[in-house]
Amino acid sequence: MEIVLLSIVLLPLLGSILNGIYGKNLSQSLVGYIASGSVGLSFVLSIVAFVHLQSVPGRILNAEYYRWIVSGMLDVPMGFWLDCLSSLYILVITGVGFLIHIYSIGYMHNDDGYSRYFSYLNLFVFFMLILVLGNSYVSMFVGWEGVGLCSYLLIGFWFKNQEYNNAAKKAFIMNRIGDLGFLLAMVFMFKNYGSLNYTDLLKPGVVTYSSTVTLIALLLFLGATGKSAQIPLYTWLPDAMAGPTPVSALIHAATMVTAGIYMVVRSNIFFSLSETSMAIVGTIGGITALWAAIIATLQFDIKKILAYSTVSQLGLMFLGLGAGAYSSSVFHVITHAFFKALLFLGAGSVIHAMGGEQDIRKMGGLNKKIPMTYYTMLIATIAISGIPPFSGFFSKDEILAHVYEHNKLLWLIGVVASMLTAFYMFRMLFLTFWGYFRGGSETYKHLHESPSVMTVPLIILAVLSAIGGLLGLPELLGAQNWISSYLDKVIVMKSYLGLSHNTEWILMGIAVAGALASIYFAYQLFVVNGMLPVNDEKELKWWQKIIYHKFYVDELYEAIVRQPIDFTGKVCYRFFDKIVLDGLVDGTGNTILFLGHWMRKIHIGNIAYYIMAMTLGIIILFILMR
Amino acid sequence: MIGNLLILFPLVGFLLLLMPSFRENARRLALFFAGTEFLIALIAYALNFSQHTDYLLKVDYLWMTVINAHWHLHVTGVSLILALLNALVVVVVFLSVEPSQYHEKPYLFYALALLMQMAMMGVFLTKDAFSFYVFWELSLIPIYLIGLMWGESGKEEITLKFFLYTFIGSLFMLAGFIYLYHHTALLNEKGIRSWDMLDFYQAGKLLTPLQQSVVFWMLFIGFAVKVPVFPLHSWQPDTYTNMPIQGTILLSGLMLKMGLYGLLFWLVPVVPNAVAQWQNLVVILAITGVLYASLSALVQTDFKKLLAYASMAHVGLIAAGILSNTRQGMDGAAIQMFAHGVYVTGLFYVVHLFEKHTGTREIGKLGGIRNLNGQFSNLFLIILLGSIALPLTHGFAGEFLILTGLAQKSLMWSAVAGLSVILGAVYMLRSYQKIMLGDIVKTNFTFGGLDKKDKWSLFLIVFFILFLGIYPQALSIFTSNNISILFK
Amino acid sequence: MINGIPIDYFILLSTVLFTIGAIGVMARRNSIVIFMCIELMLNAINILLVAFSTLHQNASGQVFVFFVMTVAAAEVSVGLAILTMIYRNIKSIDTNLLSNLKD
Amino acid sequence: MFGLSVHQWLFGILSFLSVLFSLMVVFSRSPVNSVLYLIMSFFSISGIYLLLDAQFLAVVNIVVYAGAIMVLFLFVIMLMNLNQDTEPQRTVLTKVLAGSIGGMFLLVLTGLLKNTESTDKTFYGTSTVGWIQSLGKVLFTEFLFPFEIITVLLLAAMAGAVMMGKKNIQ
Amino acid sequence: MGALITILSTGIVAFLSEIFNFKKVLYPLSLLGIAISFFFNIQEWNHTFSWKYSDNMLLFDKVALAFSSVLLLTVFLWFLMANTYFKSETSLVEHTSLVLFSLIGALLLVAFNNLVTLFLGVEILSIPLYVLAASNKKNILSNEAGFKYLIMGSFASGFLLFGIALLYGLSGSFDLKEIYQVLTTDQVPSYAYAGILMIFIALAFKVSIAPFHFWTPDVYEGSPIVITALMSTIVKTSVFVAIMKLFLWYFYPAYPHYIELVVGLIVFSLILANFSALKQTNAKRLLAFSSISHASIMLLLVIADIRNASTLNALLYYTFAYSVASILAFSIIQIVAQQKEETLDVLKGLFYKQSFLSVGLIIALLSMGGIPITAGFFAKYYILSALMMSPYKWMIIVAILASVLGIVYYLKMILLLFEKENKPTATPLTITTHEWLLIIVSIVLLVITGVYPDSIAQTFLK
Repeated sequence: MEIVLLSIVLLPLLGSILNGIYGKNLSQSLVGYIASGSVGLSFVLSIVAFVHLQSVPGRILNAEYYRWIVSGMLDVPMGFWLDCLSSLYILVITGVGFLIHIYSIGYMHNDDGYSRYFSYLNLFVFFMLILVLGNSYVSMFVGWEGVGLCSYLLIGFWFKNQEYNNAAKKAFIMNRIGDLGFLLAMVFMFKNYGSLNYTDLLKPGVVTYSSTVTLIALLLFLGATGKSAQIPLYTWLPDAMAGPTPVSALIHAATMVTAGIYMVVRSNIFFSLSETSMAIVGTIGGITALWAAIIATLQFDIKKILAYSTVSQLGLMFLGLGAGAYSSSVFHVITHAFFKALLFLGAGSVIHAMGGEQDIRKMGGLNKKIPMTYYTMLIATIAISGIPPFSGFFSKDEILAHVYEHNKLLWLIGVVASMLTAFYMFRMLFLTFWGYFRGGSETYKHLHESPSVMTVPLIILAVLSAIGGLLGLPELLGAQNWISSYLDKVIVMKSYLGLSHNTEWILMGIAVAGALASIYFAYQLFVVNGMLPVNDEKELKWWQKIIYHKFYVDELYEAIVRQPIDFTGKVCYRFFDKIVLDGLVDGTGNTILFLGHWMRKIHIGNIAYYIMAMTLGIIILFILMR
Repeated sequence: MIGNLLILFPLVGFLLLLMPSFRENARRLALFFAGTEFLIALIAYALNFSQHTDYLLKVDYLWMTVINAHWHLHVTGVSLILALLNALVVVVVFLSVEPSQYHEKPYLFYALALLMQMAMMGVFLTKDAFSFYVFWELSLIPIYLIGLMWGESGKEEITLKFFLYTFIGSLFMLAGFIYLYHHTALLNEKGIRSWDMLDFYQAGKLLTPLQQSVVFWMLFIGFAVKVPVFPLHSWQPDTYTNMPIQGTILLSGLMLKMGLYGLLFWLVPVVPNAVAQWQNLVVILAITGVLYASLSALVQTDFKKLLAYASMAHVGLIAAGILSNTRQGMDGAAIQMFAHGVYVTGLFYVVHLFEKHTGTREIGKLGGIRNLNGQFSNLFLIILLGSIALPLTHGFAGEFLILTGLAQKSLMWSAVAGLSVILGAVYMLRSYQKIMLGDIVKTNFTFGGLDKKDKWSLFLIVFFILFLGIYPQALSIFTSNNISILFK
Repeated sequence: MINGIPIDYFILLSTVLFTIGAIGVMARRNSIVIFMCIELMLNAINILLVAFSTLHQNASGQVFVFFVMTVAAAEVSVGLAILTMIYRNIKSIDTNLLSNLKD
Repeated sequence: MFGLSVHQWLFGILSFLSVLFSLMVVFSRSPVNSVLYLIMSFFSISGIYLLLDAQFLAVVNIVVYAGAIMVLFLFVIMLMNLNQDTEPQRTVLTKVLAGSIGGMFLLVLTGLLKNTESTDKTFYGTSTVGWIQSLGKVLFTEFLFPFEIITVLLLAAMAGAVMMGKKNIQ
Repeated sequence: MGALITILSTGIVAFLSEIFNFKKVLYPLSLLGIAISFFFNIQEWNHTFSWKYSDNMLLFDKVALAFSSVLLLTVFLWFLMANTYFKSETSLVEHTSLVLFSLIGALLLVAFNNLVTLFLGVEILSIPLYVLAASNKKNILSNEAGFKYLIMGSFASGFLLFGIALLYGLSGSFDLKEIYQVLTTDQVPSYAYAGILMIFIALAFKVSIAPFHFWTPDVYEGSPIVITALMSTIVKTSVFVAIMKLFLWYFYPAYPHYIELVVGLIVFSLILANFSALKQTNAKRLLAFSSISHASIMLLLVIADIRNASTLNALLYYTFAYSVASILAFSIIQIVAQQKEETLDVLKGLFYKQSFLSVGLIIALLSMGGIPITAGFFAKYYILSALMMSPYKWMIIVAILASVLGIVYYLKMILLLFEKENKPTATPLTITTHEWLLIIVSIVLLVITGVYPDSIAQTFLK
C-alpha cells in the first residue's frame, strides 16, 4: 500500500516535471494527456487506497519512507498518513482535480504557456496531496506552503500583466502570514509535546489541556485564516481571480482554500480542548460568512462574486468548526467542492463564450446561447442556495443546526449569510443568463457553447452537486449520516446533535424559507424590475458605496500595514544605517584623523622645541615617579 | 590525510598560478584545482560514512612546539559540510568568471581565490585555536586584495572599512583565545597549555563568571563582526555591493560562515555559562538584526544591495539559532549554513547574469526578463524560493529547526524571528516581480540564452537546493552527531 | 661628605650646571653654542663622577671620566664636521634655518 | 671664617665661579665670548677636581677640554666668521619658555636628589685614587676592554670627519 | 666575542682599504666578515654557555649570541640593500667602516654587563650614525638630519651619563651585579631611582618612545634611505636588549618605581605615533612613526613582567621580524623612489608596473601590521600573550587598538599600490640582482618564520 500512496502523490509531480521540462517540445494534446492522465491515475489509485482503507483495522495507514528532519528529540519522517479524513480529501482532490484538468484542456487551448500551465497545475495537485496525506504537521506544512507557491504561480500565470502579478504576490504574502502562524504553532507544539508526528500527537492522552493549547490552536487558526481566506486575511482571494478560471475552480474554490478546514479538523483535539479558540473560530467564521456575502451582493465581476461567495462559504464551514461540527464542515467542504468548482467552471465557460469578458453588466440572456452551461450552473446555484434536495442544503443545514445548539446569535448570522448567498447567487444567474444581451454585437455573434471537453466535466459536477447530499443524509430523514460516522474515528471529542427533531424541522424550514424568499426577492429585482448594477458609482447610496468598495479593507491594510513597514524600512536604511551607524563609524575615523593631524603638527622641526618637549616629558616623569 | 589534501591542494594551485608560465592557462588550471578540490571534498564526505576510515580524516601533528599549537584537522561533522560548501562555491565562482572580468591579471584573481579557499578550509577543518586564528586572519588578505583591485568606485574606503572592522574583531578574538590558552594550564598538573578545542571547552568552564563574560564578549565581537550581527554590520552592505561579484559570493557564501562556525564551535560550547548569562542580549541583537536587515532590504533599489541585506537577515537568524544554545537551534544553524551558502551563491550568480546580459542591476531598470528567457527565470525562482525557505527546498529544514530551537528558550523570540519569513517573501517576490515579470521594458537590452557554464552552475545550485531540501539528512546525519557532542 | 663638603652639594652643583647647559641648548640659536652647552652638561656629570669616586675611594669613577671626555671629543669632532658642512651649504649655522624637516 | 673650612670655602667659590661662567656661556651674545667663558668654567671645574684630589683629571680636563676641544670650537667659529658681536636671538617667548622649563627641571631634580641619605658615607683626608698610578692601574686592568674599544669610537669619529670633509670625487 | 673581533677587524681593514687600494673587494669582504661573524656565533652557541670578558665588562651568553646574530643578519641584508647606494656613493670606504663600527656598538649593547660598556656601546652605535645620517653632503635635509640627531642624541647621552653617575654614586661601581645587589637592600636613596629613570629616558630616546621621539621622523626623513633602514633596525634591536636586560633584570628591584611611568609612556607613545602616522605623505616619515609604534609595542614586554626565557624569545622574535620587514620595506621604497624624494605617491600603481616589488612590500607591511602568516603576527601574538599574564591586562585593549590604527596606515600604503596612475612614469624600474636576492630572502624569512615560528621562538629554553 505504501507504493500506492507514493504513486498517488508522485504521479502528478511526474506529470509536472515532464511538462515543465519537455512541455515546450511536446504537442498540446500530449501535454494535456500527460497532465490529466497523471491526475486521473492518481484518482484511480486513490479509490484503490480508499477501498483498501476500509479493510484496515483502526482505519489508519501510516507509510513512512525516510527520516526527513532529525534533530535531537525532533524526528520528522517523510511519510503518508491515510485515514478517514485524508482518504476523503484525496478523493475530492484527485477527482475534482481530474475533471478540472480535463476542462482546462479546452479552456487553455492555444495559450502561450500551455505546458507551463499544466505543469503548475500538476504541481499543485502534488502539493495538495502532500498537504492532506502528510503524516506529520511538518509534512502538512510542506504541502501548505507548496500549494501557496502554486497558487502564486497560477494567479500570476499571465505574468505580463503586473496587476495579476500584484494579486499573486498578495496571495503569497498573505498566505505567508498565515503560514507563520502555522509554523509557530508547530514550534510550540514541539516544545510542549515533543513531537510533530500524527502517530505521537493523535494518540489519545498525549495532548492534554495546558495553557498553551489555546495559543497553539489560535496560531493554527491563523494559518487557516490565511489559507482559507478568513478575516482578517481574506482579501487575497478575490484578487486571486486574476488567474485562469479553472485555477480558481480548483485552487480557490474546491481544494486549496479548504485546507484550513482540513487542518482544523486534523487538529480538532487542540481546538476541542480550548473553549476560547472554538469561540474565536466560530465567531470569525460567522462574521466572515456574513461580511463576504454582503460584499458579494454588489459585485459585478462574475468571478469576484464567486470568490466572495467562496469566502462566505468557507466562513460558514469555520462557523461549523467553531460549533464542533467537524464532520459537517468536511461534508460541506465536499459538497462545496462540487458546486463551487462547477460554478467556476461554468463561469469559465461563460467567459470563454464571451471572449474574456467577466462583467455581468455586459451579459444577459445567455441561456439560449450556451444552454449546457446554463443548466449546469443553475443546478449549482440551487445547490449553493440550500434548496433541498440538492447537496448544499444538507451540508449547510447540518452546520447551522450545530451552530444553533451552541450559539443562537451565530446561528442567526449564518442564516442571514445563507439568505444573502441565495440572493446574490441568483442575482448573478439572472443577470447572466436571463433577460437580454447587453454586450456588443460583435461579442454576440461570437457567442458559442464550449467544446465537449469542457462541458462533460460540467455535467459530471452538476450530477455530483445534485446528489452529493447523499453522503450525509441527516438522521432526521431516517438515514444514517454516513460521513459523520465515517469521520468518527478522526474526531476526538465528538459533538452529537442534541436537538429535538421538531427544532430541527423548524430550523430546516427557516433556512429553506429564507433561501426561497431571497430568490424571490432577487427575481423581483432583476427579472421583474430588470434592475442592473450601476455603471457609475456616484449613483450609489453611501452604504452601498462602502459595500461596493469592499469596506475599504484593502485601503486600510495599505495604510496600517504596508506603508508603516516601508516607512520603517526607510528609517532603518536611510536613517539608522546611513546616518547613525555610518556616522558613528565615520565619525570615529574622522575624529582620529583630526587628532592625527593635530598630533602631526607638533613636529614643527625646530630642535629647541623638540628638546623643550623632551625636557617637559622628563619633568613630568620625575614628578610622577614614586 | 584528507584534511591536509584539502588545505594543501588550493595552496599548490595558488603557488602554481603565481608562476609566470601558467598564467596563460590560468582559468583552466584554476578550474582544475577547484574541481579536484571538490572531488576530494566529496571523497571526504563518502569516507565519513564508514567508521573505519577515521584515520584518513584526522590529522594531528605538533606544529609550534613553543606554544604547543597543533596542526589538528578533522574532516567530520559541520567541518565536513562546510568544507564541501567551500569546495562547491569556489567551483561555481570560477565558472562564473567572464573573460571580460579581471582584465588586469586574471590569473591573480584565481590565485587569490584559491588562497582564500585554502584559508577557509583551514578555518573550517582545524580543531586547534591557534591555527584557527591564523587561517581566520589569512583569509582576510586575499578577499581584501580582490576587493581592492577589482572593486567598483569608492573601493578604497570601503575595503579599508571592511578590513578594519574584521581586523578589530579578530584581534579581540585573538585576545580571548590567548586568555583561554593560558587557562588551559589549569587542566593538568604539569600546567601544560594547549590550544585544543576540547581543552578550551574544559578550560572555559573553569573560569569565574566574570572571566567567562570577558572571554565571551571578546570572542563574540570577533565572530559577530564577521557574521555580521547587528549593530556591527555597517561594513557589510557596502562591501558586498562594491566587490566584484565573485568576491561577493566568496564573502557571503563562505566567509561569513566562518563567523557562524566560530559562534557554533568556538564560542557557545567554550563559555556556556556566559552564553546563558548574556543570551537575552545577544539573541535579541541577532533577531533585531534579522528584522532590521529585512526592513532595510525592502527599500533597496540595487538588487545586489538588497541581497546583501537579505543575506544579513538570514545569517542573523542562524546566529540567533546558534546562540539559543539548543539542540534544534544549532542543528538548524548547521544545515542552514550550507543552505545559505548555496542559495546566496545562486542569488549573486543571478545578479552576475543581470550585469552580464543587461549591464545593470538596478531593480528599476530591469523588467520583463521572463519574456526573454523562461528557463533562467525558473531557475532564479527556485533559488529565490530556496532563500525564502519554502519547504522541500534546502532552506526550510534549517529555518524550521532554528525557530524550534529559539522557541525552546522563548516563544517570543521565535515569533519575532519568524516575521522574517514574511518580510523575506515580501522583498524577494517584490524584486522578482519587478525584474522578471511584467511586459518587456523598453530598454535596449537583450537576455538571450544562458551560456553553458552559467546554465550548469545554476543547475548545480538548484540541484543542491532541491536535493537537500528533500533529503536534508544527507547533511544532518553528520552535523547532528557533531553537535550532539556539545550537549553531553 | 668629602672633607666637610656634603655630597649633596656636589650633586646640586652638578645639577645646576647640567640645567644651565640644558637651558642653553633650548635658548640659543647658534649651533656652536648649543654644542658648547652640551659640553657643559657632560662636564657637570664629570664633577658628579669625580665626587662619587672620591667619596667611594674608587678609581673607576675617574676612569669613566676619561671615557666621557673621549666621547665628548668624538662627538664634538663629528658635530663640528657636520656643522662645517652645513655652513658650506647654507652659509649659516642658525638652527632656525635647520628646520626644514617637519610635518 | 664663618665656621667653614678651607675646603668648604674653596668649594663655594669654585662652584660660584663655574655656575657664573656657565651662565655667561649661555647669555653672552657672541659665540667667541661663549667659548672663552666656557674655558673659564672648565678651569673652575678643574679646580673642583683638585679639591677632590683628582689632580690627573684636573690636568687632563684643562689639556683636553680647554686646550684641545675649545680650540677646535674657536677654529670653527673663526672659520665661519661668526665673531660678530650680535647674532640672531630666539624670541623672548622661547627664552622664557626655555628658562621656565629649565627652572622646573632644576626644581624637580633637586627635589629628587635632595635626601641622598648618603651622609653616612664620609671621607676625610687626602684621597689617592685620583693619582695617576691608581688610575693607570684601574684603567689597564679593570677597564682594559673599554679602553681598547674606545679606539673604535675615535676611529669612527675620524672616519666621519674625513667623510664630511672630503670633496665629492668619483 | 668572535663576532665582535671579526667585525672590528673587518671595520679596520675596510677603513684601510683606501690607503692600500683594495676598494674593489671591500663589499665582498664586508659580507664575508659578517658571514664569518655569524659562523663564530654559531660556534660559540654550540660550545659554551656563557663567556665573560675582561672582568665582567662583556658577557657573551646565549642572549648576546642570539641577538647579535639578528643584528648580523640585519646588517647582512642591509648590505644587500645598500649595494645600489654604494655604487653611486663616493665615500664608500667610510660608509662601510662606519656601518661596521656602528654594528660594533650594537654588539656591545647586546653583550654589556657593565654600565661603562653600556655607555660606550650607545655612543659607538650612535656616533657613526650621526655621520651617516648627514652623509648626503649636498643635501641640506640630510645635513639637518645629522645635526638634529647629533644634538638630541648628545642631549640624551647627557641623561644616560647622569643616570650612570647617580648609580655609581649609589654603589661605587659600574658593575651591574653590584648595582643589583645594592638595589635589593632596603634603604635605597631616591636619587638611585632618579638615575634609573634617567637611564631609561636615554634608552627610550634611542628607541624613540614618545615624547623622546621627536628626532625620529625628521632624521628618518632627512637621511639617505639606506641609513634610515639601518637606523630603524639595529638601533632598535640592540637598545631593546639593553632595556630588557636592565629593566627586567638588573634594575628589577626598583621595578615598582618606574613601571607605571613606563605604562604611561607606552600609552602616550602609541597614541602619538599611530595618530601622527595616519596622514603622512612621506614614506620614510610614515615608517618612522611606525617604528615608534613598534618600539612602544616591544616595550610592552617590560610591563608584562615575565622574567624568563619567553620574554627573551618574544623580543628576539619581534626584533627579527621587525628588522627583516623594515629592511624589506625600505629597500623596496628605495628601488621605487629611484633616488628621488620618497613620497608615498611613488608607490601609486606600482602593482601594475612591477608586481613583484609590490608583493614584497605588501608582505613587509602585513608583517609589520601583524597579520598571519607573516612573522609579524607571531611577534604580536607573543606580546599579547605576555600581556595576558601581566598585571596590566587592560593594556591589551590599548595594544589591539594600536594594532588597528597601525594597520590603517599600512593598508593605506597598500591601497596606493593598486591605485591607477594617470600618467605612467617613463622610466622603468630596474631591480639589481642584489635586490632580487634581498627581497626573495626577506620574503622567505618572513613567511617561513611566520609559519614555523619554532625556528626562532625556541631559541632560549627555560
